[in-house]
Amino acid sequence: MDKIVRNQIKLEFISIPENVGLARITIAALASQLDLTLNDLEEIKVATSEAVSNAIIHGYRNKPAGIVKLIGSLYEDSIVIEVIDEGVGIADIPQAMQPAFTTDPERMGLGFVFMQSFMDEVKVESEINNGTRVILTKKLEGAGIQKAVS
Amino acid sequence: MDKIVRNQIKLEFISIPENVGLARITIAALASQLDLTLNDLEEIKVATSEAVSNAIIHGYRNKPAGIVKLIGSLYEDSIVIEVIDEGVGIADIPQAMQPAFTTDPERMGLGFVFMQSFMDEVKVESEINNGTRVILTKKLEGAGIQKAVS
Amino acid sequence: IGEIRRFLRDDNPVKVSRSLKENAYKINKARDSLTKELGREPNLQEISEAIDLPVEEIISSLEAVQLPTSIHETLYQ
Ligand SMILES: Nc1ncnc2c1ncn2[C@@H]1O[C@H](COP(=O)(O)OP(=O)(O)O)[C@@H](O)[C@H]1O
Ligand SMILES: Nc1ncnc2c1ncn2[C@@H]1O[C@H](COP(=O)(O)OP(=O)(O)O)[C@@H](O)[C@H]1O
Ligand SMILES: [Mg+2]
Ligand SMILES: [Mg+2]
Repeated sequence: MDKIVRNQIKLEFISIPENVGLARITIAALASQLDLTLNDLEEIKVATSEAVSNAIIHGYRNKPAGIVKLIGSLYEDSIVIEVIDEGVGIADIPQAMQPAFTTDPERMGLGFVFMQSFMDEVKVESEINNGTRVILTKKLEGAGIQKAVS
Repeated sequence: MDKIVRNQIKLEFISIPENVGLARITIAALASQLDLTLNDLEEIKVATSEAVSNAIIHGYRNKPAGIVKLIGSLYEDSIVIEVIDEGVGIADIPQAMQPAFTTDPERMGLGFVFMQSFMDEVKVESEINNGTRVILTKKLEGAGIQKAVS
Repeated sequence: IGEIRRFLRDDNPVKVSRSLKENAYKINKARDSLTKELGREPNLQEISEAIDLPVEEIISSLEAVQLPTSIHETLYQ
């Protein structure tokens, strides 16, 4: 049985670092339509930041010409966030997800670790030179849909 | 001479009232990449809300099946916000923009008045049964681009 | 039209960034006191009611004091 989508948004933006914050705030606004704690909200924001910065830094190698797509879907008891780039892709996904693995010696290789510890499910699809899609799911049991925010 | 776009985002969402607030937060996050006063930000938020609620209430006649598109572009000294729906369209645009004109006796007909008083330019394109595009421009002289917000 | 603008606009030069940071301070204080009071993490709605600030403003304000994320490590060091 398919779950009923309560709300769905799509955000597209150019791959510049300023937009990590913008993506985070848009997802926070979506998530806040469920009745959450600040803790839940922060975890969702950190996971989103990590996936979006990966798209910009690794996917598009810090070039501002790429487009990052973010799809947020709200269900009765969960939020699903997809972060999509059409960048370089990942050669070996299980290796990329290993703690401390990074292809950039200046980085710590902890992005996927954060995503996995803060979200209930992290799925990665990727193809070399075609891009990457990261699907983050967080269950928010008992959160319940709030009344209209506007 | 064309102006240089500093940032551009596109947000698409389903036409439910909860998303008026979401659109407002996202545009505020984009605008805040310029160094604005609270007044300027408030005005941008009100104008965006009016255009987005028109798309939902009038364009899609409050049916949740429509998609509203929002394009935000940041220039060195201005922000341009386009609100697009594929709804019923407007028969007579100059009439619709008259203060106190409304097709809904329960409303006040002041949405376009607010947009025009808070923004420097309001353009409306519309076609019956094809939808409406409202283009809002605000000049933000001396605001200047801030350092990365993220 | 010009009048509406003059009526609503008090020509307050306060910058957005400052007001968001002040809100963030209030939010964090309310979060601490509500956590003690309730014996659990408050939800967004409870914080919103405690300090009389819309959830929307809470979201924008928290972002203004966001801890640097990993993107800064490479881009802004
Ligand atoms: N969107 C992406 N496109 C290409 N490569 C990616 C992407 N996301 C992650 N990677 C690869 O996975 C590695 C691990 O990512 P992560 O755990 O976030 O650590 P870090 O970003 O610190 O390197 C990165 O170093 C990079 O090689
Ligand atoms: N996106 C839209 N699609 C169809 N009609 C619209 C749209 N926006 C505005 N209108 C028309 O213009 C009129 C005036 O809009 P507005 O000034 O916002 O006042 P109000 O929303 O209070 O009616 C509306 O009553 C409606 O008939
Ligand atoms: Mg990373
Ligand atoms: Mg209106």
